Amino acid sequence: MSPAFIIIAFVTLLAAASAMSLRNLVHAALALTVTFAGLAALYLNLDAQFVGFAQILVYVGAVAILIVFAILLTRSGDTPDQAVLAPGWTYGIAVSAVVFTMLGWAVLNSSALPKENSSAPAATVKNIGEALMSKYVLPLEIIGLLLTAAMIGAVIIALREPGKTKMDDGGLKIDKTATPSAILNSPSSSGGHS
Amino acid sequence: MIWIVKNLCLIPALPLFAAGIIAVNKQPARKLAATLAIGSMALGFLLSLCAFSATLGHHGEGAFREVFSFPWIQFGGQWMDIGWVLDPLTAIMLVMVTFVGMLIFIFSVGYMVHDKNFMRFFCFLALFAAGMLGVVIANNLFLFFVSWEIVGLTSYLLIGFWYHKPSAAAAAKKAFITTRIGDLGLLLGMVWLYAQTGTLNFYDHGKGCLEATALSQMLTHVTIGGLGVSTAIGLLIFLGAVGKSGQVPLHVWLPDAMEGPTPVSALIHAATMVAAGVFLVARVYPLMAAGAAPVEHGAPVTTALTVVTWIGAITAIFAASIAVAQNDIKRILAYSTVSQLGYMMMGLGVGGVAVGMFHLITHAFFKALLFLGSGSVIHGCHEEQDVRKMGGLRKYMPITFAVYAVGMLALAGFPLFFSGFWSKDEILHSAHGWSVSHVPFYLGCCGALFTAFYMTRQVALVFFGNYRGGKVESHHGHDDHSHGHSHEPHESPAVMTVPLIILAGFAILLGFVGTPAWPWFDGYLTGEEFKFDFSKLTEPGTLGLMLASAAIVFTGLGLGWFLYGKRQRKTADEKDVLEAAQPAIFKLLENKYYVDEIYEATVIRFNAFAAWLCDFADQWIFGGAVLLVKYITVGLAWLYRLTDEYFVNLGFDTGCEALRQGGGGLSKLHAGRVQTYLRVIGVALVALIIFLIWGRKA
Amino acid sequence: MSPLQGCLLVSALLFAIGLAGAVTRRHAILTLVGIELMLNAANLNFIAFWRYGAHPEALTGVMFVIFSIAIAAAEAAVGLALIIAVYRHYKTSNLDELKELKG
Amino acid sequence: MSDKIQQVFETFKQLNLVDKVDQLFVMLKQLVLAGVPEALQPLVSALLSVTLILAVFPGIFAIVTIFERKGIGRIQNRYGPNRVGIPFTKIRLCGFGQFIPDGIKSLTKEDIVPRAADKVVHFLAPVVMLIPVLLAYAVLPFGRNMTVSDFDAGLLFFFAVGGAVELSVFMAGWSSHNKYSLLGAMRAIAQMISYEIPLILSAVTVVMIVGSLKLADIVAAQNHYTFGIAHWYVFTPWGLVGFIIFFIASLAESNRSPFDLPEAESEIIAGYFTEYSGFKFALFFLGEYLGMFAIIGLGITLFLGGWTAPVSFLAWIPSYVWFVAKMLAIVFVFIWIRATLPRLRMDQLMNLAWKFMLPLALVNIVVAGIWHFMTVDWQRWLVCAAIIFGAYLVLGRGLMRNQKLGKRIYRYAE
Repeated sequence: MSPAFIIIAFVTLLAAASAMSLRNLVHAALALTVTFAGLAALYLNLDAQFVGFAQILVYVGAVAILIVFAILLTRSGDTPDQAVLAPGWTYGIAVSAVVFTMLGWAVLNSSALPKENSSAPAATVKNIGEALMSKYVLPLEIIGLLLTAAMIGAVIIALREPGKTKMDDGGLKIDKTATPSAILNSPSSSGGHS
Repeated sequence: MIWIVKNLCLIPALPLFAAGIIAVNKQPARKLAATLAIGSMALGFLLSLCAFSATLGHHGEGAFREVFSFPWIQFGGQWMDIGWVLDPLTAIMLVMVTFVGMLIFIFSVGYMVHDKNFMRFFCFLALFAAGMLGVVIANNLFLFFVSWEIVGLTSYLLIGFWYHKPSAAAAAKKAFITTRIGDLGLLLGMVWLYAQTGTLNFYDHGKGCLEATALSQMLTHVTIGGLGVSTAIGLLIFLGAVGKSGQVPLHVWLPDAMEGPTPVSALIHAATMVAAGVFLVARVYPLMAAGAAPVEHGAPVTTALTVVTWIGAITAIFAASIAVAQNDIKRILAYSTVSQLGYMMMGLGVGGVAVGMFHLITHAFFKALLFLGSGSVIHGCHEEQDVRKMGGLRKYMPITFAVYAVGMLALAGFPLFFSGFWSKDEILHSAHGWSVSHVPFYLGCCGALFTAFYMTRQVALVFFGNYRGGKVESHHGHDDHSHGHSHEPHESPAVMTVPLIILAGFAILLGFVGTPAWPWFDGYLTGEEFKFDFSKLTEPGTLGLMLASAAIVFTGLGLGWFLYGKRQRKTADEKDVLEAAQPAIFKLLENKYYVDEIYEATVIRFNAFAAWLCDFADQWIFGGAVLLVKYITVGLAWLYRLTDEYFVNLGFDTGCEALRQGGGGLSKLHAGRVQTYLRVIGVALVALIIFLIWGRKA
Repeated sequence: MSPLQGCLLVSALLFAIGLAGAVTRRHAILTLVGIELMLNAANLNFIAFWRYGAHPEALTGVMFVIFSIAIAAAEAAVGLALIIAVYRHYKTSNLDELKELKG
Repeated sequence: MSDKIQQVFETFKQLNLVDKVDQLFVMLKQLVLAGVPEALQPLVSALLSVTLILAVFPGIFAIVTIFERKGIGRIQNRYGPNRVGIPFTKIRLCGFGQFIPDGIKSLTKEDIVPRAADKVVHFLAPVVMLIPVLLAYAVLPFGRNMTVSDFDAGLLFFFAVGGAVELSVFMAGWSSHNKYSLLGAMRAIAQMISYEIPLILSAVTVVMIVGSLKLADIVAAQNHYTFGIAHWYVFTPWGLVGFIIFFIASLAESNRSPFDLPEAESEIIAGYFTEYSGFKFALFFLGEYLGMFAIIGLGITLFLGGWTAPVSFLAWIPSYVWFVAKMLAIVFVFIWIRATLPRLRMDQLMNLAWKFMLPLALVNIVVAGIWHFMTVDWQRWLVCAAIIFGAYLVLGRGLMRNQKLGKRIYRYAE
């Protein structure tokens, strides 16, 4: 229980709590980013360098960005006026509290925890790479396939629904029907007299 | 075999195709419909002339007869043949039907020009022509019957052509049902005949049912009441003829059939269809005459022919007397037709085929002429049919008057120059020589008197005196602009008058082919040698009869002229002369001897009673049985249901209900809220942790 | 309290926070975020057990977390794409308004 | 303690002259560290390194801004800044003192925060921008033995912290509550994510060949010579292609022309930092340039041999000089490109990244594998060059196809 661990853990948990309780979704997402970064720091603290960097690369660099994009695309960026908590949230809090109590009690009282090994294990990139390429090559391939499938799936799901207007390439609208006079005479452009 | 025999079926097939094409065409193709119908009839007429010419020139060597048959349908192990025959009887009928039919078709174009169902009319007419020609050419009772029924169907359709008129619809129904009674006899006869001889072919090179082998076989059998089988079959078939030809007692439909358009009346109910009954008797004449004792002079005498004679004679006088008291121009003609058909039957019975058929042919022409003439009159008088409201039409419609007078004189049997005289005279001559009884002869003479009388009455009322339909003229101003013509009677257009003139010509000329001096017709039909012998005309018996007949006719004409021509009635409502003299008799005649009422009181009431009886039986006896069965079944079903519900299903239902409620409860958990699910998972996690810890400690 | 227990407690708390957020917030994205947090808590457990466990040279925990991160990335991508698609269709991303799948 | 200092001096004395110059800074740091207690050594070491980086690279940034302005001016046939010299003298230094008043001006200007802005995020954005950029310098080998913290997974660390820049861009763009800011941020993030993939994939080839993510190892692998010419990876087919991809992607990553859509003045004012002024603006400016330097440094390390000399006879020049020289050379190319090429359109930008560079980078990885496993030198040259050239032709043809080159019809502003 080094002081660094305590500080990092505290920051991480605080950020997580803010991420779950802030009203503004963007703030929540940013707090979530801090949580991810804190977790990465915890991994580093636990001598898992590669995992820590991977955590930052994936979560901070990609998932957080995805989340803020999703927030903006669902127009949820502004602080909502109505309730942010779902109906029945008290039950949720209670369930969470019970879960934490049980887990904490189990952690503190369990006799099944392994004997602690205080020396830092060697988890160099080379070791990890060799393990990935030998023992874990099949899972690696499967994960690769899964990621490809997820990417295609996400693209297809988030595609514009068929029948809606498609953007022309690059915002350059080629409008063949609109002549200058037609636009000048259109009702939307004749609002100048007001 | 001559080609025309093989292709004889073309004659009915042509109008049949015409009818089909008209039927599938779009409605307003009037010109096409008329052209097709008339064209098919014209072609049929030409073919008929070919057929006719083929049958000529065989005098002295027996009647010409060629048949063409082919197997059509298999009954068990036997093939039913159908086919056609070409003999003088067929040929003369073909010529008559196609020619008269063609003229009437042409007339119809003018008569029906304002009708919006023009197409339908010609379709039916063509179909009728096909059926009628089928009847004529049939060499097979089966084909004959099919065509016969087509004819009956079209008759029904055409009588009810103006089906929006209730009277027309009722008349159509009446005609159909009444002829059905006769057709039932025909059908029975047919079946019996088939059972007896195993064939329905009339002539089949010695194997047909009208040929010696079959006839002699039939003669050996005797049925109920000592009747010969051939006689019984002949009478049954004759029943069909009675129905179709309007003989007593099945004559009631024919006057009512005048509700149809006048060309229909002319074609179907005067010239051709009603003659089909006569033709049937003529066709099966060998059957009727089978087993007759050979006589050296005159026609053979059998039970069947005796019945035919009596029925014919009674019908002749009966209908003629009714005609005296009728006021509807077409009804008078209708009763006249019935009466003349009776003459034909009588002629067949007493004089053989040639006598009856001669009158049939001549009658066809002059009665068609009269009907068409009456149609022209009706058309000219704006659909007025009551003779009392006519009068003086001679001035308005000279052509119609001329041809009508010809027809009337022919019908009345004006001596020497008109066909009716010769044909009727031959019938009376034969009746006079009939060996069984002289009553038919006297009845015939009486009928002739009546005929001359009522025809004179009709012509006098229609064409002489002043026009009495004056009431309509007060509305003159109203309808003048809406109608193209005024309300005065007017002459019909050429398309109507030209057929009339042609028919009138034939009504005069046709008589000379069958005079006693030159009995060409007789020879033609029988194939016997004959020669022109003017002296026959002056033979005492013949001459005497002719003189007597002429005297009767003149008496009738004079009486008619005296009663109606000289002293014209002034108004339409005035009482008839006869009515004024003998109201009771007149009323009896006017009401057609109350035959319809008698039928109403007896047959129809009996029928209604039978129907009620059947209904009663159906409702209470059979229905009661069914109800009983039903209640037994329902009771059993109740029992089953109770067992099922309270013993078998109770546990199952309870289980189902519990399951359903459980499902309902579970579906509340499945509220579609992800977070609820997550909460449940959280609780489950807690449970899992507790279980793991507890399990480890245990 | 040993370091392992500390890690596990932090992980448990993180898990509880994630669960609470996922269960209580209305917005679908935040529910997804809560799930991500729970996943991260599990990852932390793996790392902690690997670090203090008996056979660190086997690298099991590290490997598990690496794969878990990859799967979490895929899950986030698909999940967010779903949320965007749902938003396009229903014009809302509040979970209590999305009850079409109700039983 | 003094014996430790003594030991350092002893080590230094044993080096030859070239190495003495080369290792001067390393030895100085060890000297200082020898003088502090054991417990404080990591902290002091870090502080020293950070201080050096914070001193050197912003200085280079200052000089480069002047270079850029004058260079572009030169290319555009004008003077550029040429007035500011040493105050109170007539010495003008060709205007190279311009950065001092610019800096003073930036730091003293009024800090304006829009009323609608999300104040906290608005404030944090430039900080979040700068921190990962500076963190990235931790793993760059500036010279022989001159790496602040030579992680085992150094390359991964570099890319990981690089990803955080996007977050800061988002924060800046979103918190400003300005549509141009948000548009700029979105453009920047889309562009950065798109180009990060070819960037990393092109770096993967080097990792494959070297077998290590440690940047010092990568430089060491390039630090030998044949016929006096260094074995830089840019001199191999896959390395050349990798370097070009990396170069283009780094242009895009640092939002430099022709990929400067996120801050396209003519379209969206200044992009995500439109609403920034004063010190925060300066921080963004600084962060951008430092990020550029960092990524150039990485490119040098991966493909251009890092701090090694291109030819063996120039190896006497100190390693850090080589590093800075190479960096400045590439910065010059950046400036040159900025002054020369027009801006891309958004779709062209995306097409280039996804349809051309990404497949080419993937092909390049295969080619690197082939290079690794083929032993005969001329054969692998031939095969690799052929594959890459074929892929280039096919992909280039594909990129040119489907272009709707029609007459432009402008929509009127509504």
